[in-house]
Amino acid sequence: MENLTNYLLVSAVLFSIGTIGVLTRKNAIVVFMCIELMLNAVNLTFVALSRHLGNLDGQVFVFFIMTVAAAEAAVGLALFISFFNNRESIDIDDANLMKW
Amino acid sequence: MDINVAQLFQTINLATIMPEIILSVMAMALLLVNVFVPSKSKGYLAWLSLAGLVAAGYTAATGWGLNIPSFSGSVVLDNFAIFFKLIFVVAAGLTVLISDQYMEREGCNQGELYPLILFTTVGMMLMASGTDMMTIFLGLELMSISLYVLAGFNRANIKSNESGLKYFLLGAFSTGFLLYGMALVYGATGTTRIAKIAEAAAKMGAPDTMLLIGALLILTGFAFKIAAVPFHMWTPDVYEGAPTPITALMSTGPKAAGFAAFLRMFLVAFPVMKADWSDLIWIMAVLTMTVGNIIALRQDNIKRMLAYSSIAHAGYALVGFAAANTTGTAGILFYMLTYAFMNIGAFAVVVVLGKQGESNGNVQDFAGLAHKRPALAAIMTLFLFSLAGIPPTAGFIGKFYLFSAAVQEGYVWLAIIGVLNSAASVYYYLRVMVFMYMKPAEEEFGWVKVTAPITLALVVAGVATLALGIVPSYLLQLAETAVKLI
Amino acid sequence: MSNILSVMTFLPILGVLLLLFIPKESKGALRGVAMLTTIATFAVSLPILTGFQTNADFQFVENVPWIAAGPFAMRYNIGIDGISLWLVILTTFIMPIAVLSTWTAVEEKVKAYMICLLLLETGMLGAFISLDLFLFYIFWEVMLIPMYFMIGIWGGKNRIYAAVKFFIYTMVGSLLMLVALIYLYFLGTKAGITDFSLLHFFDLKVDPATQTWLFLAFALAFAIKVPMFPLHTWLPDAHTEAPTAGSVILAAIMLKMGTYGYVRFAMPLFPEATHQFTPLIATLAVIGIIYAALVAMVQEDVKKLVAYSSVAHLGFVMLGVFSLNEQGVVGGMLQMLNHGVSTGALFLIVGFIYERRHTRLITDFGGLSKQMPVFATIFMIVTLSSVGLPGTNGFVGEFLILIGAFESSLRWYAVIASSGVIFAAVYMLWMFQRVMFGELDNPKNQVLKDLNLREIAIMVPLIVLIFVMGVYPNPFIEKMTPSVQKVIAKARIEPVATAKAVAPVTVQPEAAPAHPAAEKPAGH
Amino acid sequence: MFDNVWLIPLFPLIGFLINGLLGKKIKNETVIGSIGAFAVLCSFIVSVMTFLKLIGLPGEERVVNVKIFTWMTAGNFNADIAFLIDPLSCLMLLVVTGIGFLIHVYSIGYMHGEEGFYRFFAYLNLFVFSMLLLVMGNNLLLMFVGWEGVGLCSYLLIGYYFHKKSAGDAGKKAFVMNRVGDFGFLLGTFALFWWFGQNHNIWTIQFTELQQNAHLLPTGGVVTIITLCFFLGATGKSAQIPLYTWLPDAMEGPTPVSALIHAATMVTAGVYMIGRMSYLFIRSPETMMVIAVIGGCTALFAATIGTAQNDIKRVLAYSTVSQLGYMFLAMGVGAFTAGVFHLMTHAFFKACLFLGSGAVIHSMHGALHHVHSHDDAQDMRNMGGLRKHMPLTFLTFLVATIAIAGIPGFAGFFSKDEILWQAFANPLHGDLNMLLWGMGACAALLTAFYMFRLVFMTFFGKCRIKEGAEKHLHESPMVIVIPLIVLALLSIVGGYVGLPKLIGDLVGGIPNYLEHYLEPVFANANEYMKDHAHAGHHSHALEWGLMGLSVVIALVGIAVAAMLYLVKPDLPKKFTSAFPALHRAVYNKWYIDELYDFMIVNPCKAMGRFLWKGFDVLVIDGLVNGVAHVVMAFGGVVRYTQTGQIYNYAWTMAFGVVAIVGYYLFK
Amino acid sequence: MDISSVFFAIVTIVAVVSALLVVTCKNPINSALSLVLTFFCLATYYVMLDAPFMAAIQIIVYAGAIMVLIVFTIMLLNIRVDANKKSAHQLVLGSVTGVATLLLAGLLLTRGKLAEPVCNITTEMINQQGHTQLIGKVMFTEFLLPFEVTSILLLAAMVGAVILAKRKLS
Repeated sequence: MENLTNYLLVSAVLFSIGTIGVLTRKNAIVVFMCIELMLNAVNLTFVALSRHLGNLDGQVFVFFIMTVAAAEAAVGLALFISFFNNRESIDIDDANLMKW
Repeated sequence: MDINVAQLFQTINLATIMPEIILSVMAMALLLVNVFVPSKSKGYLAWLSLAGLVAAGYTAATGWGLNIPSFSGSVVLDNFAIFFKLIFVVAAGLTVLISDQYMEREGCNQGELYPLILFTTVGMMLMASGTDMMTIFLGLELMSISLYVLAGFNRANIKSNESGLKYFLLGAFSTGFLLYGMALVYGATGTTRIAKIAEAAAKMGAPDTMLLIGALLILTGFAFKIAAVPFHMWTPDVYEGAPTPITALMSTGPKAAGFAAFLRMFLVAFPVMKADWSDLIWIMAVLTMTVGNIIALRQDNIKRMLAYSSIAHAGYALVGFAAANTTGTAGILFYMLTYAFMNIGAFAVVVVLGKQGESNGNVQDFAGLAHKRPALAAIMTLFLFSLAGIPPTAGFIGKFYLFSAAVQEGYVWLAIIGVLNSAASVYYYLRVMVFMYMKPAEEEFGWVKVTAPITLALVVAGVATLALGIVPSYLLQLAETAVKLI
Repeated sequence: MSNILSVMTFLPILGVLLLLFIPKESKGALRGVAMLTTIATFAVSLPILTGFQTNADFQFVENVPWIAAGPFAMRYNIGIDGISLWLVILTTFIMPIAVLSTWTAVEEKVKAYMICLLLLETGMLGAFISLDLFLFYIFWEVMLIPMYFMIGIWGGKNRIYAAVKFFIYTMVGSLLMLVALIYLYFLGTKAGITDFSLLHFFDLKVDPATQTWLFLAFALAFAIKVPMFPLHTWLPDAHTEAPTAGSVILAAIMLKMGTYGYVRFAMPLFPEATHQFTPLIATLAVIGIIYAALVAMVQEDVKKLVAYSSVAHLGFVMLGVFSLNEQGVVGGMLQMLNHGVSTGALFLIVGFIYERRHTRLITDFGGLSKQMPVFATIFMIVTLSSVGLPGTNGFVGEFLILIGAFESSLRWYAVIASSGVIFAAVYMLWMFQRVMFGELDNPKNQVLKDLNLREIAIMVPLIVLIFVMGVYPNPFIEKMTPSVQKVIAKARIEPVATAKAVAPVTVQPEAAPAHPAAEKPAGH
Repeated sequence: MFDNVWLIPLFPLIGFLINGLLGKKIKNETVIGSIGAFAVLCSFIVSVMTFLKLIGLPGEERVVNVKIFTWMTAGNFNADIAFLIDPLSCLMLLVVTGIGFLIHVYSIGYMHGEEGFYRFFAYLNLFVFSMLLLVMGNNLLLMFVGWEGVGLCSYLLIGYYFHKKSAGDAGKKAFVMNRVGDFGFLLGTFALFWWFGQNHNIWTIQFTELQQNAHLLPTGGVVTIITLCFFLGATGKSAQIPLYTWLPDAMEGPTPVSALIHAATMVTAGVYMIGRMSYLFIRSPETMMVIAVIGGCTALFAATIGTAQNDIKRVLAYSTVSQLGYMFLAMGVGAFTAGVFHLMTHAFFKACLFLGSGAVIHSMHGALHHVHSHDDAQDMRNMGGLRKHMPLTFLTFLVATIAIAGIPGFAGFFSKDEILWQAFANPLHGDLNMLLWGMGACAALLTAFYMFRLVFMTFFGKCRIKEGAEKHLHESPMVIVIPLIVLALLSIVGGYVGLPKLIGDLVGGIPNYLEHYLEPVFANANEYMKDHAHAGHHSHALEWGLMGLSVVIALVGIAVAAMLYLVKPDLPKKFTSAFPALHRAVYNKWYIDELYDFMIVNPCKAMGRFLWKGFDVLVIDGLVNGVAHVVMAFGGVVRYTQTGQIYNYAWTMAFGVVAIVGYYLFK
Repeated sequence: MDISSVFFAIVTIVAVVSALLVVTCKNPINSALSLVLTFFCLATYYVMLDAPFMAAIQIIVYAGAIMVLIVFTIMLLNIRVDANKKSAHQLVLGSVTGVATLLLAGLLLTRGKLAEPVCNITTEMINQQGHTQLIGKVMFTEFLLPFEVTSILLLAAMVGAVILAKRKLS
């Protein structure tokens, strides 16, 4: 079995890439995908830790995270569509009506 | 490894989650009723939801003092949870009462609103009851996902869309950090059960970096939910755009739920690291109060103003958290309850005064209200004074306990900053009153109609705000009892 | 009747409830009910006056648990002693006058106005009789609300600014006091105190360093309310903008909250700090006296002038109170009452002419004496009382204050403050002269009507009091003396020769030179 | 036995209340005037009875305190409403109520037809009441009540013609200047009370008790401070340098007021006060010197101004200031009896002069009114030759003038000469005595000059009144004339109660009744003086010589006046054109008012304006509002962090996380 | 370096590169496809970590359901190219923050201390009983409640999605 730390490092890398994506991308769907990437990174951490600890709680957690991710995807994409219907755009820059 | 079903069921006590069950069943029933009862008016759904909420609240209340863990320790119905559940019931109950008129006016009166409100309430309740990170996480997500929908509920309104979008993206983003934190805590302790985390943490002696950072990341996740600086940025925009009743709910219920989970995690699981996180919360409290208040000074849109004020109120509550003593935590509980009353009360008035398309929501539009509608202005005044923390209202007693807690723990400066903030906040609350009372009426406020549910909401909120300011003893004692068990 | 204090305090609330049921169109009924309520309150307060035993104890005490949660226990603990007695009576006395003064001045939103007045009365009475620190704070804040509305709704042009300034200014101070209060409470809990009762805290020994901070917090709140230089700037604005009754109440009663706060709370609770800060406060008081007088002298608005005169007068009160001997404190207390009567009357007078002319600029007037002789007489009497002419109430207070201060370590302050009597004459008489004397050259002034019966009825009780208190102040002094002695005993930290028993006024052998070091002139 | 003395002030008080409250309703002038006069008459009668009772007592029992009720007690401070009946106060009672009554009677005629007639009598009664309190008060505080009360009445009566701006100004000026004095009085009271209490545990402000304990007082030092404070009070009330300028202005009031308040009674309160506390003042040589010098200077200084005034009342006003200076000179040289003596005689003749001038003005005014002239009825340049039209007035006026000029046989001579002699011969001031005497003598010269100038300009020569008005001049009614006659008689005989020992011995051992009578009052001071100062021995010849000299001086003054204003009426004009600057300066009262305006009044106003606009509004309020503005501005800036951009919000959150985690990792 | 390490390295490279592509691709579709690739890599990791059940649902839920939904939405909304006109400061700040996150995570991992393995689940157990069964046991005993909550969660999400994405109200 590969060293736990490597998995955790990979997960950290993926998490960071996801963060960068959230912070730099403009398209709401891409941003959402980046968030999914972050969640996946967390999942990897969980599974790796679960494996290391020899207890399955972490994997159960991952299962729930996936469920939540699915639910979020459904709601999120519905929100995007709703937003798009009004604004003809899915750029988060265009979500700027309310400020200050 | 065989599953001993009998043993499994011994750990399950449905009474523990009876409020959640009632609300879930009610929500589903409402979904069906909404489909099968053809009625233009959806007002009856509000009353049904209210019935469900009251039932859930009553059920929860009957469990007072029993302290039943269930589902092999992933959930508990203790006084702490019950107190918060009552807060949620109040928040959701008042929200459903003020929703119908608003949704009718905005033309988005869909029956699904009420089930979603109930679902989000279930989520909050689970957050308060959860003794396992997973339960808390799922409760949080159930609450959030329903709220994302609710925030964007007024599909025809651009602001509502934007509000939903922002809330969703930022909420999901913060979930990432929260989960990462939970993962680290899991890694550091090998469990997701709060009680076991506490055991493991206590065993470590000196707090481990992994555990500490995990806790801090969890803190940021909750800080997002309670809108603490610097995780507050979503609040004004989302509050402004969301349908007003939903804003009312968002500013009270989820905030309280956030505090519930926050408190339970930190006071039960991480008390050993108190020295580390209480400083952080100290700073966050100061920043949160200050930023919220000084930006609120410059707002014209009343919803946005109340949003910033809501940030500030989170800051006050964090003062109690920083103190982290019984007075402080009980103060938070009490404050969240009173905040639910007074803030939703204020939003109810905003709802009543609003015009179609979310217009008429500026402070200036309140001009002369007192001359045309004195009762409405008077009750708004009561809520605003309570928000400002002026006796004899509930808001004052709440703040008094929070700041007292800080003083008790020796955080005198925190209390001083808190009261100075309070004083500054008076300005923008007064500003509303200035417009209501001291400016001539530009309109006749002819469209303003106070329907029966809203009247009920206003009366309940008003009476509670005043009563909790004059005779708060009983509820304070309850809050005290509630926080002693964790 | 054992709960007479509660009845008195909350009677106005009953009036408010009654008012709520009267339609807002029937102004007469609204005014009548408000008037009756205030008179009834006054009537209820009279048995308190007559039943008051001349001793230092708190009387008519009611003490029941109120809030008990967490580390706190607040009690509904009220009572009255010689210090609060007169202020309570003053309040109940002034209120009917205030109501009557608005009979025709306020035509709009009469209902709300009367409600504000009555709420204000409850707030003020409550603050004076509270013996529980927390309860006191509640009433202290509650007072602000109706006053804020009175200024803001029925005020003049700049009313909103004034109202908000008044509210926030006062709020800042009192919130800091709240923190100090909490801090004090926790200090007390360490010493075994279990509730907010003031009497318990009197016995609490607080170490001097802590006292400094606590005193500062309390003092700030009270200083703003007094108001002391340089925290006074809200007052001219508030006074100028407030409607007549508002100004009257503000001047006559609310400002006394500040000085009362010092006597009741700040000084006995923190004697070392009181001692430490006496020079500072006395300095500010004296600066206030001179400064306010100079500023008052050049005011163009009568009301503002009177407002600044309030600052000066309360400077005297502070000086007296902080001289910490019987003369000074009694004088201070007396001056509070005097100021209530005379300045209240002055504001009423300003209200009368404002109601007629809708201006308060001094230059708009002149020669009114000719047109309004009764008014002129009353105005003159009140002016003289404000100036502190012997025979009127103003003199007794001022004199006792000055002699008290002179006897204490504040000797040189007293000397400077005494010059305030000159300035008082200058600005008051100059104003009086410009308003009342000279040619009646403004055509608008030539048609002014003299005071009507109602207005005279408002003023007569005040005028009578002005003379009664000036000629025979002893009954007032007697009732407060034991309580004052008690306060002084608490607030003094070292025995001083002047605190000795009343000396026999006979020839003393020359070999009795009592020269305690403490009585050296304060070197400033 | 003096239980009924409270009646004395009570009557005028009742009179005041009746006239003040009901006067407007009564309307009938005779009734109002009678009430006022009757009230004072009653007081006078009781005063006389009291006086008689008092002199029936043996000398040492002639000091009686009568307590009415306790006024205030606070700590060790106690003040009663209580009266002190002693020779001095009794004398004053007689003067006040006696002259007061006469002037009340006079006023009934003089004020006839004036608007607010009732007001006048009410004030006048109030004045008498206050003056009686001042005189009778047995403690400093009660005296102060009267002290301020008379000031108030003075203010009210000066401002009687309130529609005239000058009247209002004058009233205010009088009150404020008096207040400056009162400030001193108060301080003196405080200091005295405190000193006795502090050092001897005697907490009192009662005169008799203070006198009993006077021996405890040191010489000089603190007593100097205390007495200087009191003296400041006296300068205010009695119009001495530097606080004299209000008195000439006070002539804006009706003439009876000038007579009663600004000549006979109120202005002498300072003298009375010093007399009352002679035991205190005598213990401070420095203060005594200051008093003497200021008295002398005032006497001289005011006299110079008096020579150049054209307003008949102003001349009399400066004359009053000057005569008051004499009294202070007397007090300052320790001649308390002489001072009080002059107080009394001055009250007679000056009241007579004022009332006489009032009669003249009254007549002039009527005459000018007839011809619709707006000429000043008080300007002596418009008068002349009035003796033909108003013989009785002229006669009484002349008697009083002779009295003030110091012609032997008349009241003024005895008192003035006594003062001059004491100034010369007193044991207190050493070398300064010559100077004091010199100033007094010069003042006497000038007094004689300007008084006769007045007489000549008014009653002699050609009638300069507007054409056609002369025939309307006529003698005043009896109600005016009778008081004049009484006062003129008093101006003659009044002096004989205090014959100088020299003359008394000469004419067969007539004792100095007054000195004897006042003995108990000044005993303490005199004893002290005897113990502490040694008078040089002066021969009778010297005394006679000086007496003669003063007579000569008076005659010279009269002669010069006659020369300038009777014989060669164009000389004065030549004189003034020869020294225009001097004349202008004298005519404008040495520009003292302007100096005060420049030095005190205007700076105060400027200061007030600066403090208000500059400090109050700008600095303090600026700070207060500044804090608010800064917070608001800060809010205005911080709100722009809320850009509405999601990435911004997300970044903030991420940054928050990084910062927090980073901090704890690197901690 | 054994085979598994090499394999791990390859998967890691693919995972990181595809993740980077998610972030950098201008076209959302490309991003989405890259993300799918990342998901597969993660599934591989799960297999390597003896969690085949997790790998399976990773593919089914993520790659199968979520990504299809995302791609479907992208198509529906007809967005092609992300006209990335992001300002430089945003890129810099975002990247810096992201890198900082990474560094901190790295630092944490070097410093942090993990709990001791409990080892009640061993590779042998997984091989013997099957991963799914083990997961099932835990999920339906200890985590029964959260599991039930997910049903509510999904219902709520479903209702919400329906409400929001419904055809426009008239």
